[in-house]
Amino acid sequence: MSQPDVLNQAFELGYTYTRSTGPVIGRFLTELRNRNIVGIKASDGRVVVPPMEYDPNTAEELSEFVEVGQQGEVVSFAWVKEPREAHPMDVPFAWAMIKLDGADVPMIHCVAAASEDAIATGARVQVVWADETIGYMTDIRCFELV
Amino acid sequence: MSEEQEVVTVVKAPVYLKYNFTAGAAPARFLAQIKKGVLTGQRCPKCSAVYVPPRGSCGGCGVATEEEVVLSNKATVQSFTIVYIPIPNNPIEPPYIIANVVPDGANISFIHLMSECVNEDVHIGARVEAVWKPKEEWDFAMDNIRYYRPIDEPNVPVDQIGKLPVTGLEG
Amino acid sequence: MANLAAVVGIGQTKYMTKRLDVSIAGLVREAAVNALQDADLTWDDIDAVILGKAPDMFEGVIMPEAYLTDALGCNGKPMLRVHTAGSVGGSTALVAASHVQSGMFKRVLTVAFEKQSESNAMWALSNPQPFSTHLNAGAGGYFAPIIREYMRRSNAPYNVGIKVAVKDRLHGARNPLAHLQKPDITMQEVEDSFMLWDPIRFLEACPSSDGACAMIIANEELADKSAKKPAWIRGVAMRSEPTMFAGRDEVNPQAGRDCAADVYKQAGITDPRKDLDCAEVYVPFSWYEPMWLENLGFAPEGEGWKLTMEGATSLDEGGDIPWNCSGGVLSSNAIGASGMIRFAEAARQVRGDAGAHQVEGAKLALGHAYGGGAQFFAMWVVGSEKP
Amino acid sequence: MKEIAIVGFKQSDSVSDAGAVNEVEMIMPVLSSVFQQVGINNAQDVGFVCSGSCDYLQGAAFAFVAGVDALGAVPPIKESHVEMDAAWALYESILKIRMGHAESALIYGFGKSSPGELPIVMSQQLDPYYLAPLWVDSISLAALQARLMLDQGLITERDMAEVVSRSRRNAMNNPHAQLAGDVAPDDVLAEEMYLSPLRKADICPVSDGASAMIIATVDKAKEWGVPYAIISGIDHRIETHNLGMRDLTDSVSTRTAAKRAGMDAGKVEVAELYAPFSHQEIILSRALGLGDETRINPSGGVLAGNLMMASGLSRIGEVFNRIVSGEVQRGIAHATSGPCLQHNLVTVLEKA
Repeated sequence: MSQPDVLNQAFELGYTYTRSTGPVIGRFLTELRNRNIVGIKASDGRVVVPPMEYDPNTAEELSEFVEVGQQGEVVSFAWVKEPREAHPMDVPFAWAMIKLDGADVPMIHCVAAASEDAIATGARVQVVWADETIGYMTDIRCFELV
Repeated sequence: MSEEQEVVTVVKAPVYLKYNFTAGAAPARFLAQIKKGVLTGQRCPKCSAVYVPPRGSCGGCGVATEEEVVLSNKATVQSFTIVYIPIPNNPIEPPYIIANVVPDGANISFIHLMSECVNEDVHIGARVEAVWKPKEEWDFAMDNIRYYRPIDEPNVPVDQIGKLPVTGLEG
Repeated sequence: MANLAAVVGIGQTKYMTKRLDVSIAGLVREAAVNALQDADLTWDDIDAVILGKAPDMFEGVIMPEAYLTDALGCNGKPMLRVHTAGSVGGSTALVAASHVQSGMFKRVLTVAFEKQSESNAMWALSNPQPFSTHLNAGAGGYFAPIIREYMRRSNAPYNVGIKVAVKDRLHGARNPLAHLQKPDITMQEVEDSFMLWDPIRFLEACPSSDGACAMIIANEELADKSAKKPAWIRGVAMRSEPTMFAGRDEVNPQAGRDCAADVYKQAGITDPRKDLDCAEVYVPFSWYEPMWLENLGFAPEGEGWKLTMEGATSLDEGGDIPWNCSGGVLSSNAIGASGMIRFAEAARQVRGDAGAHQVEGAKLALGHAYGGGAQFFAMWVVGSEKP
Repeated sequence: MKEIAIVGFKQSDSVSDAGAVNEVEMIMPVLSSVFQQVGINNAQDVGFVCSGSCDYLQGAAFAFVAGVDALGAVPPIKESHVEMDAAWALYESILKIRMGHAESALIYGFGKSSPGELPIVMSQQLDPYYLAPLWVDSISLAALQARLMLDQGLITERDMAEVVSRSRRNAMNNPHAQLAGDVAPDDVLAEEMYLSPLRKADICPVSDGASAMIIATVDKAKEWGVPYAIISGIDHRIETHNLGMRDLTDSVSTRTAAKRAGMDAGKVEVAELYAPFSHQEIILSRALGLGDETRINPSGGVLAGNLMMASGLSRIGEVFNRIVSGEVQRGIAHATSGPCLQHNLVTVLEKA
């Protein structure tokens, strides 16, 4: 028997972590489960979605929640023509920075679109909810073009 | 909140990543031998110590171990523990013994299972031998050696553990 | 010659099995805020943050300093992430100290944490890889044979480990932050507890905890003006040796002996038992107290267990060299934080701020951490007075 | 403060798959060549050792422990590790020397990224509640950043292609490069989009390899009698983890770090920038205010090969090489960590 040059084997490093959320993330995820989206007011007054626990500029704890819209505007996007297995969509889609109505800071999520030509910076998008919402980031299945 | 529901405090976050793991050149040479039913060590070119299983270098000298050395099936118990809890993903039933065994011809111990023994009789310096799986089950795996079992040979004095030649006590 | 540096603030969380009320950031933040309050400082007073934790797989967040930037008020500041296995909490404190001792920083925050409830530390450590040539039976499976060899060499009676297990839990009962609260624990209870990895019984092993520990380290000028009494850093040392090499003494590793000799020399210690007032030493399995008593030079080789049995290391028995007055790792083990807790508890003692587990008049204390296969060591000596 | 010099630097070839070798086997040849360069035997001959690595690259906890097996650490040594690029291990080593606890240090970084799906692995560095669950890969995030720049008219696709072209051509003189060749900007622009607005050429390759450096006090460097370059400044800064709160078209932390490191005190003849994506090189060179007098990434940069956890150290090593060869008198090196240039380190190097 000859020795293989390279001895390799596929393996999966995996675990389902149990993450406690604390009050801020917990509130956001609770609202998601109820198909609402809330942001939080940063110390400079900007509304941040999803809500940050601590202000990036002052390091203060944040606590003033603000309900924001379920539609928004694409600030930037990246077109994924070959989705990876781990990606949330298995057909070509866009990752986008989306500024929701009532928010000042864009969030990152995926956008369903027929083709790259269909999406553009400045496009209006709205939330598509998962069939069942459980209080997790993937309750927002994706955004779709309005 | 729009509905009377419990607030989310805990979420389940699955993190699963796929890798194509490579054994390493020195371990691969070792595993190729053990697939053939041969336990080998690798000798440090600097300090002459024989490592098993080889990991790629002599940790003491920081140099690669190239020369392969065939080791004995016989070994000495350097220390051990009786384990009363199961090993994750391992079917073996507790209590069982895991021992640090040094094969004759090697200068370092590795951890392996012991069986065919009275747990209470196992001791430091005891002589043992490898019990292999049936040939048809051999793979690129350390557990081709199913376990070690005691043999009727005199104890090895503590200061000699890890220093026996491949010929064993008589050597 | 290193610049003088001192601990001017200490913050910890309560240690417990699961901190379900906070996020990872919330946990880390809590210790940091407590340290700022202790030092009467604000985020603006911090020049850099040095973060430590054990493998990222415990929480499944890769290089989490990136995500923790905002929780630690670090936006726009330097952030460094240390990882040296179980010794990481100690190593992180040393790296933080070096920021000040080098003269490059005036005042830094250091935090170490583990939120073990997010996963299961056993899982992350025993994750089976293809071609693994080593049977993995957990940390106990690795350390139990080494303990057995210590017992053989020293002829120590079987109940030394039991005595340590009781002593550290009684210490822990004095410390409201300790995870295990067992004020009524007895030798019999420990002896009757389930054998895990012979000779390690359940109550002779550390628990698994969530928790974080933080310290603020400042230069001489700022420490002189600190809100509370500072703990002056009198010596710092780290040593590493490989996990396996032919002839390695796993019971009494040379890296530990060398590290201790180095830190004692800096602190002017010639007889650690006499010169130090107390020590916080990383003892995750009870038998490691007698082993480290020897490794750290508190007792001649083979005689560490005698100190334990005489009560020399017990606060309750009025011992001359109390070890782990906080309850130690046997009472709280948030892995990545455990080393820093040792360092911080040593500092609390010399600040005279250790509450019910204070050693009366402690002036000089040792903080110790080890990791890997007892191959990575980090130590410091802190004192109530400037060197 | 003590002046600190770089006295040695070696890097392995940057390869797409290091094949059979494990971490220790990957590190040992690099270490032995850097020891040889300085004329020492092993890690016993330096006062401190610090490494940088990341467990998740190959999917095993305590990757760095294997590194210790490459050092010859018997008797025991003073040693530490950062779960970061080894440029930060250099930073820790400088602190150690400045505080007087070592006169010299060995720094090494290593990464075997080929076993995993690196862009997906790195998605788990993001916010564990909001972004990691979406598995947003590192290339997609960079693509969002590039689009912001294109949309705002800060760059054109041709600007990006020119960065790639220069990298490929410069890399022809770099024996360790993974990607090199006489590639014109038009050749790049002719490529189809991969993850729009990025083409494959805009993205650094996935690489395996290691690099190692030895630093020392100037006194020690003189004692060793080897050519050296002075580290005249080093600083690093991190930014908020919320990508939406950052101006992704700029790198504030790089600018701050450069200022603190004293970059402006002299002419910058060469700059090695850790830009894993073509547009990021432009962000960085603008943030640093680099002009025509500065040669950027003469090694080809990381577009020519990206040794995760070692590339930042290698940038510093590349500038060192050019100073000791007499090619330049002064230069800067940059290292980065985190998504979209979140954390940045700048080192200023000068001829002795």
